[in-house]
Amino acid sequence: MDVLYFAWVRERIGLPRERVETDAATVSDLVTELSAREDRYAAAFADLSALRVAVDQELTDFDAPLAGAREVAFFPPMTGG
Amino acid sequence: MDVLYFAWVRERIGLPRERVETDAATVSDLVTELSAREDRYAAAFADLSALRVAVDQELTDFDAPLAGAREVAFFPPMTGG
Amino acid sequence: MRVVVQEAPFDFGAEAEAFASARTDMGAVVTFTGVVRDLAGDRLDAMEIEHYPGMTQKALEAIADEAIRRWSLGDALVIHRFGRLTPGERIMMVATAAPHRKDAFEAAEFLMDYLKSRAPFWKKEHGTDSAGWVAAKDEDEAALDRW
Amino acid sequence: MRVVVQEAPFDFGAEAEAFASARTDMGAVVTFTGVVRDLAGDRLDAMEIEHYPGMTQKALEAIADEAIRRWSLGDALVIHRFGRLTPGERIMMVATAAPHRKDAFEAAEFLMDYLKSRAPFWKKEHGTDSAGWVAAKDEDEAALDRW
Repeated sequence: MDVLYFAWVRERIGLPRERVETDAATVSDLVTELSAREDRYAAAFADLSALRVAVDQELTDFDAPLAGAREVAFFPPMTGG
Repeated sequence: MDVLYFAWVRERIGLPRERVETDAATVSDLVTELSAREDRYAAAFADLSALRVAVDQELTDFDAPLAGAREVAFFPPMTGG
Repeated sequence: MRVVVQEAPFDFGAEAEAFASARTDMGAVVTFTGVVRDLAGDRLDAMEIEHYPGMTQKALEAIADEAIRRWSLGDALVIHRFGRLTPGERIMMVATAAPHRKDAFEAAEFLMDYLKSRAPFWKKEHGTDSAGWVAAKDEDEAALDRW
Repeated sequence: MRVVVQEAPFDFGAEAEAFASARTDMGAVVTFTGVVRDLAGDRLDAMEIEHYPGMTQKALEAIADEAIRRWSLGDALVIHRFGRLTPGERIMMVATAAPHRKDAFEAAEFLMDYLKSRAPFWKKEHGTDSAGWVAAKDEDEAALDRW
């Protein structure tokens, strides 16, 4: 699936998107996998309360299942308007 | 003093303003004087709860004193905006 | 602050643009404009707005001053027409500028609530067959309790 | 309903005028526009607005649909910019049209509250010496509880 990063999550991980092959069942499982890769991922995902997630461009939570998902995005709380 | 009428008060009394010589101490006293003149005044002032009053262009109530007042206006509740 | 009472139409877009351009130190600008509703099948030919010339300007300025004071506005604008308006015409507008959106919104609603019930205007509807004064609504009077 | 996400500036006055002109059967039109504040002595050079291209348009349309449904609006407009803006530039605007003022105001505030916290935009302030992401405010999240 495609994994996207925005704002300081993008800056901390160092790229805006990447292709990830995973069998993670939920968003949380994916976060655990990514955090185990490298320090920059662990740093970005250190405090999940400071992060939001969208699966296939819909806001959801970290318990959300990933079955069939094509795109997961991680970002800080939004500051539009 | 000048007495002014607006909206349906003006239409019922039949004129927009008139000069009134009076010793009325309060707005209520003036209303009593005017109502005694003719039926069209009595009709206009029949229900004071449906009227508002301004003395010298400031909204006030029917107990307000008239000492020194130059202009009294009677009208229905306002419908601006 | 600018308060205008006039018979002529006003240019809503140009007024909104000029208002918003004047204070770029304000993060939030709210406008409201009220329209004589042009309803299909309606028998309204015209809306006549009577006002109290000596008092209107002062009353509107007092309301705008109060809004500026209570919400620390950067600026406020009130334009209100009188005379005979046809359906589709704009009756009035207000605009408020504040550092943040909550104050700009609240101040604009305050201005509208007070204009409705405390500014000396009276509306008469002229229909094809009849004419009648618009009655004040209890809900408009009740809206003032919020402030 | 019109929802626009663009990098280019928009013409607030012209958009407000066109929006208000389109539905003369609506008595009340409210607009809001948000500005990058140009504060004297401020060290802000630019405001960079990042967004999530695939999601932004859909998220804004969902918010506008919800406002139209809940307040039976005649129309709603949302314009939001992304990219690099300088102080004094307008970031976004919303507009709502309803038969009566209360609905137009509430719907505009609802749109703004949801845009602030649920539309995928992130602001970064670029100062003379440093840059930093604007943190979401607890009060903006709390504002959603009203609806």
